[in-house]
Amino acid sequence: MSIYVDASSRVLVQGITGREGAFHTGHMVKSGTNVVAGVTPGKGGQALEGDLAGVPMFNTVRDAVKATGADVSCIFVPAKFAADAVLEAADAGIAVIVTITEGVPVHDMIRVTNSVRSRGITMIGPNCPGMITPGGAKVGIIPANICTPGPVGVVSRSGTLTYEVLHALTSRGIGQTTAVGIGGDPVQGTKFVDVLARFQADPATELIVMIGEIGGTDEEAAAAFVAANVTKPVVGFIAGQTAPPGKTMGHAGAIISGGKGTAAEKIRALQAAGIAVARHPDEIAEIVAGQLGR
Amino acid sequence: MSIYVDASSRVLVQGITGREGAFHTGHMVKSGTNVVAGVTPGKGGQALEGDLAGVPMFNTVRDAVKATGADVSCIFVPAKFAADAVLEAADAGIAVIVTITEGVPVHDMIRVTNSVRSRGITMIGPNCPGMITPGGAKVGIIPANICTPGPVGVVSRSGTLTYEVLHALTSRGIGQTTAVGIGGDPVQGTKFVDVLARFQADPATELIVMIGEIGGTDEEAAAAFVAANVTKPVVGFIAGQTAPPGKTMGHAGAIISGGKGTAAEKIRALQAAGIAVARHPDEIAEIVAGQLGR
Amino acid sequence: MDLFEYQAKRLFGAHGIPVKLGEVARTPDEARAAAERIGCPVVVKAQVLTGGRGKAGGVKLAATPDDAAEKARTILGLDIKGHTVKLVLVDPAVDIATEIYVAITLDRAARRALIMASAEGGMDIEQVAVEKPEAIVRVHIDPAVGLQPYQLRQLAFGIGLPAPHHAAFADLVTRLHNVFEAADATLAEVNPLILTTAGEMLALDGKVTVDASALYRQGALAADRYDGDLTDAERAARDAGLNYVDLDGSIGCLVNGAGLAMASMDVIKLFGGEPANFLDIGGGAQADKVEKALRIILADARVKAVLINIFGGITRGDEVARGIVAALGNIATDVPFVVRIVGTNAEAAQTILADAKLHSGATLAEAAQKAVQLAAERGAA
Amino acid sequence: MDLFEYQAKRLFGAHGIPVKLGEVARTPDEARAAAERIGCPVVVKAQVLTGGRGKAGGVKLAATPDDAAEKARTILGLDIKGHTVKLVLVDPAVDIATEIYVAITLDRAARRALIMASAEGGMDIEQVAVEKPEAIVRVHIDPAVGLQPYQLRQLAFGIGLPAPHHAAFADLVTRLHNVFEAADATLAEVNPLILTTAGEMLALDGKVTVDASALYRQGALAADRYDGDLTDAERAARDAGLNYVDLDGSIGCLVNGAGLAMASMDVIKLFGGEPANFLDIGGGAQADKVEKALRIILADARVKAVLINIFGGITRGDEVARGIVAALGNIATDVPFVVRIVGTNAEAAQTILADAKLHSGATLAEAAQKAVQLAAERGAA
Repeated sequence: MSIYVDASSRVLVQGITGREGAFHTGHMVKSGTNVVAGVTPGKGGQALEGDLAGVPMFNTVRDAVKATGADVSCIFVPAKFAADAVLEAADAGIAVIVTITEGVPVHDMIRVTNSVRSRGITMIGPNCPGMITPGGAKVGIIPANICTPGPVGVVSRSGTLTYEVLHALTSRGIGQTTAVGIGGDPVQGTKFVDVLARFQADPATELIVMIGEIGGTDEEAAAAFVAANVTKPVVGFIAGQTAPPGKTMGHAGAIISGGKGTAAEKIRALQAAGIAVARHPDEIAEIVAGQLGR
Repeated sequence: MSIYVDASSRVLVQGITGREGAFHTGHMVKSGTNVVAGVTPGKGGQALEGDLAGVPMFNTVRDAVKATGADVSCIFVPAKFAADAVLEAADAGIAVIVTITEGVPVHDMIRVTNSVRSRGITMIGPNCPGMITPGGAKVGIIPANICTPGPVGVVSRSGTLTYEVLHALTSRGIGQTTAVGIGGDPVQGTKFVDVLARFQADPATELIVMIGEIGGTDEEAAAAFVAANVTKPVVGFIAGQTAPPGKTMGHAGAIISGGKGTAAEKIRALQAAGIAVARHPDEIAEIVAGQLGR
Repeated sequence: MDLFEYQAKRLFGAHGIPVKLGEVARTPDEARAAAERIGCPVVVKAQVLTGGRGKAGGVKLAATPDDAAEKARTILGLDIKGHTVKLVLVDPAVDIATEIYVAITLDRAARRALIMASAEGGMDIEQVAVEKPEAIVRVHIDPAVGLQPYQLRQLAFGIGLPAPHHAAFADLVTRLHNVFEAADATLAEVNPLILTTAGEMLALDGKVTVDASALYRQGALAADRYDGDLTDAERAARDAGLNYVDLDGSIGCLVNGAGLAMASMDVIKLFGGEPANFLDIGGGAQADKVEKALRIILADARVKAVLINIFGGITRGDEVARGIVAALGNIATDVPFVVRIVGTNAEAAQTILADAKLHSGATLAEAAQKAVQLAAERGAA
Repeated sequence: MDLFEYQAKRLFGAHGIPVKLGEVARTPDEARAAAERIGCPVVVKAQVLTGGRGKAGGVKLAATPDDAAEKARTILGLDIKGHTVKLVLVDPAVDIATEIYVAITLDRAARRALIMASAEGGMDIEQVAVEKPEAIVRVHIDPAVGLQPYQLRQLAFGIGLPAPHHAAFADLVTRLHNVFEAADATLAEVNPLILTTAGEMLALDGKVTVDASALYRQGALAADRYDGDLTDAERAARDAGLNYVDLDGSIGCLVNGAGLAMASMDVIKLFGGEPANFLDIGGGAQADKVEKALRIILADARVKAVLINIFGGITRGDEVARGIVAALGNIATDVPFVVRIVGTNAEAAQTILADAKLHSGATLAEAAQKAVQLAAERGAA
């Protein structure tokens, strides 16, 4: 089952003619996602080739939505244009906006996330791998071949670490309802709590895997949310137990500053909320299998 | 009955020590309104006198709300401080903000009304007489002695014209649930449709009087709303049938520009929606009496 | 507050919008001198705060400085929709290839600024809106985030602007929005926005309306305020702090509150009379203000009767009554007054007015009917 | 990107925040000359991108130019929490009456800028937050409307600032917010903000962190970027476009993706090893980038084993394998490699690596355990 997108989602890609945009949109199409339109200003009406052949091109999202009824957008535009792209999608009536772009200025995202959230729009990212509902739709860059439909919901701040976990789950025959990468930036459109609420409400999701990392307090907020609102089992993992303070660990948001945001306090918070915390990634799938009785 | 405030409302006054603020707050207190706090920066802790004796003073709305649980604010500050005052009230958790101040720049109100409305806060005004729930609470400057409790809801863009109508209703023994002056500026926190929806939902309101004037298209929007959503009888009046185009008629929002906003088209729209339109103010109470079978 | 074309274009220029602004002339000689300095051909344009000046003969091309003087002579003094031309703008003539319309206006219903653009520039946009609504592209500006690049693309692609002009157009609209914000405008219009035959983008004509409530923070614009179109009565009323609009009828009105003042005019009309003015004395007026208001009303020789309609709230009936008594004592007039005062201190007002020779009415309708009747008796049309 | 105090205060000054900025000195002689120009007494302050310099002896008062040189001599070269002092700031000394704390920071959880102020200036604010949380006044800035006057009043009244200083404080905080916005800052702190005995308000010390993602639009600040605290390896990694952080352990790590890289370090630690670095090669790295990364890792003499953990997605296993083969061919090393490549083109990678002398692991845990064991065999602590 799906929490944000499914086989009926009509997906639009902003920045479809860029290197990353074209490559990953091709994979989205190949995995069966209903990609209905591409937007690149100045390239409206042009024909695309290869895997993207037949996807109509538009100059603006407004035009694309009008012509195709797109309701989900996947954004691959360069960082300096990302804020504008999200606002364009929101203004055109897109309900779910997934921003893959990394390196977007934080001040842009303060403005943008507050604006789109106040309008009830779902924004995932930026700097995220997007999401996949195995057998339904893939919006972003999570490899479809490591996923399979099943009962586990996965939410994560990381990319490849998530793939590792998805791969391990799938290898054990444990499928996923949806996997969502919320991104590693300090200001995100969607946080753990938002996705946890969706998984809790989703009848198909039996168990939730939550992969956090150092920096910020979102894992602590998630733990409090789980304690208060989530009745399904949750398995957690926190990356960055060995990270030194004051250094940005690849993700702009992954930094321990002023002694805050350490893995140790996050793990304590998760455990206090009754969440089983894996010691290393391989252990996640083991714990899940145990909890699901497989 | 009440649609925004009632006897349990805890009213705060911003600008309580100004000439207008002090005068009208005195009348609010005398009419039985529960005035719990006053705010004037720099005068926190000072004692007020006369009718206002015993009303505690604060430097900030945040302090006042914390100390008194105020949930309604009435704003009398000068025009250049009005936007700030509304945002301060909204930020402090006030649920209903009534702005009496006139002459507030339109650009300020574009920012402010969008902000407070997006947060689900009710803002009435600016440039309005406020509201009164006879026997409950008076927030603003509508004279309490011309009102009496009863079944008619009144909503108006005007001040004294409304008093005229309230007086005529009360003289005939027809009371009011609530009377709301939404104000005569081009950009208002609350429009006719908002108040009409409240009156429609209010079981105590049996009939609605709506007093419009030239300028803008809010009366047309109200007519469409009535046709679609209001099952209670509505009696209307539009002031400014003799107003020349291009001239501001006292209220900043009362102007016919580019041939738009005339009384004639508003009256047509109201009548097309099945609203009985009075030819002059005295006739409003006559029609109401007839419709209520008195 | 409306700005003249030359003021609007000066403001545009100050915000980096491309304009070719010539000189303002008050006389044919000034126009000739301006044309000499600018270089001919020039366009001589009436500066009036109303539309339709082209059709009224208020815009003319001049080939030489003498021709410019001659054209200025025919334009100065023209009456355009009730506005007398006292100024002309002498602008350098340009070769127009394309005319575009672009304006930022306040959308009251949406509580937002609205940008409208159309490839049908030069035309009356309201006519375009009726005849060819799809030719107008609209974008609203969300105050929480401001004007965004994608909106500029929506406009440029929407009006079918060729790609090479997109950057210049985006820059111009961004600056027009800066004008809109900085000047507290409720309208900032460029019509036409042109492309010259050389491919240059220019704001050829401009219209700006500034929010009167924001003049306190618009120093330069407020200082430049033009009130030459006000009547003497309107000017006197403004100085006295009264909301007053001159009309053509015979019944003077004095009312507290704008809505009630409009309604009072309407009732006069309903009973066959014609209001001579709109006059709102505001809330809490004192006696001297009431007297000033009556002086302004009585200075109009067409006034055959006066209707005073006061619903006391903040305004106290006794203060109004005192103002009436003072006016009657200080102004020699035989114009009849119909006075209706209800609400706060209405009884005290009756006492004060007991000895004055006044007419009255219990309701607004009754009072208005009486005023109409009195005016008719005194020969009102 | 953190700014030095002198850079932060220069930025403050450019935005109209009152500062008394002296001169930067690299040597005792420069400090003496600076003190002569500024006039004594002066304060000599270590310029390091870390806190706690006062306790570490990095801030000293000097009565004469010679004294300033002497104090600079003791401060330059100090090691403060791993940062070597290479610069001092020579500031005019001021008489402090009151110390206030004010900062604007990014509140990630609220997705908003947060202003914090406290009358407990000069202290470590995190300590105040723990010991006396009610002494910190907080206001969030709603990006839809920006900083509002009422928020400045909340701060001023909240910290009990005497009324005569409210205007100066409001002005300063407004300008600090301008700095925060204009510089794409995630932190703009004044601590202490002081009132001098003469009643003047001054930003005595400043700390600014600029969002690294926004450097493309922060021309001047980006150009001034200080990287003297980077290790050679970190600098080389940055030039190669790699996310790299130097650590103290013995096991070099090469991973694709930041989360997986952190997790790989954690697993090493879990099995008793110590990672020598964090290294994320990013998405879609080609062979040459992988080779560069291995060069950086192997240049560290402490490295006793290398763990390569690749989950192919965008990154192709065969490209990584080619990079490994190239590195092994071009760099003389006997450090053992444990290679785990899964996902996209993992089979092709196995083929390419078939002849190389490498260790492997099916799972991350297995691979990490192997690396720890190999490092231990080679004498890792």
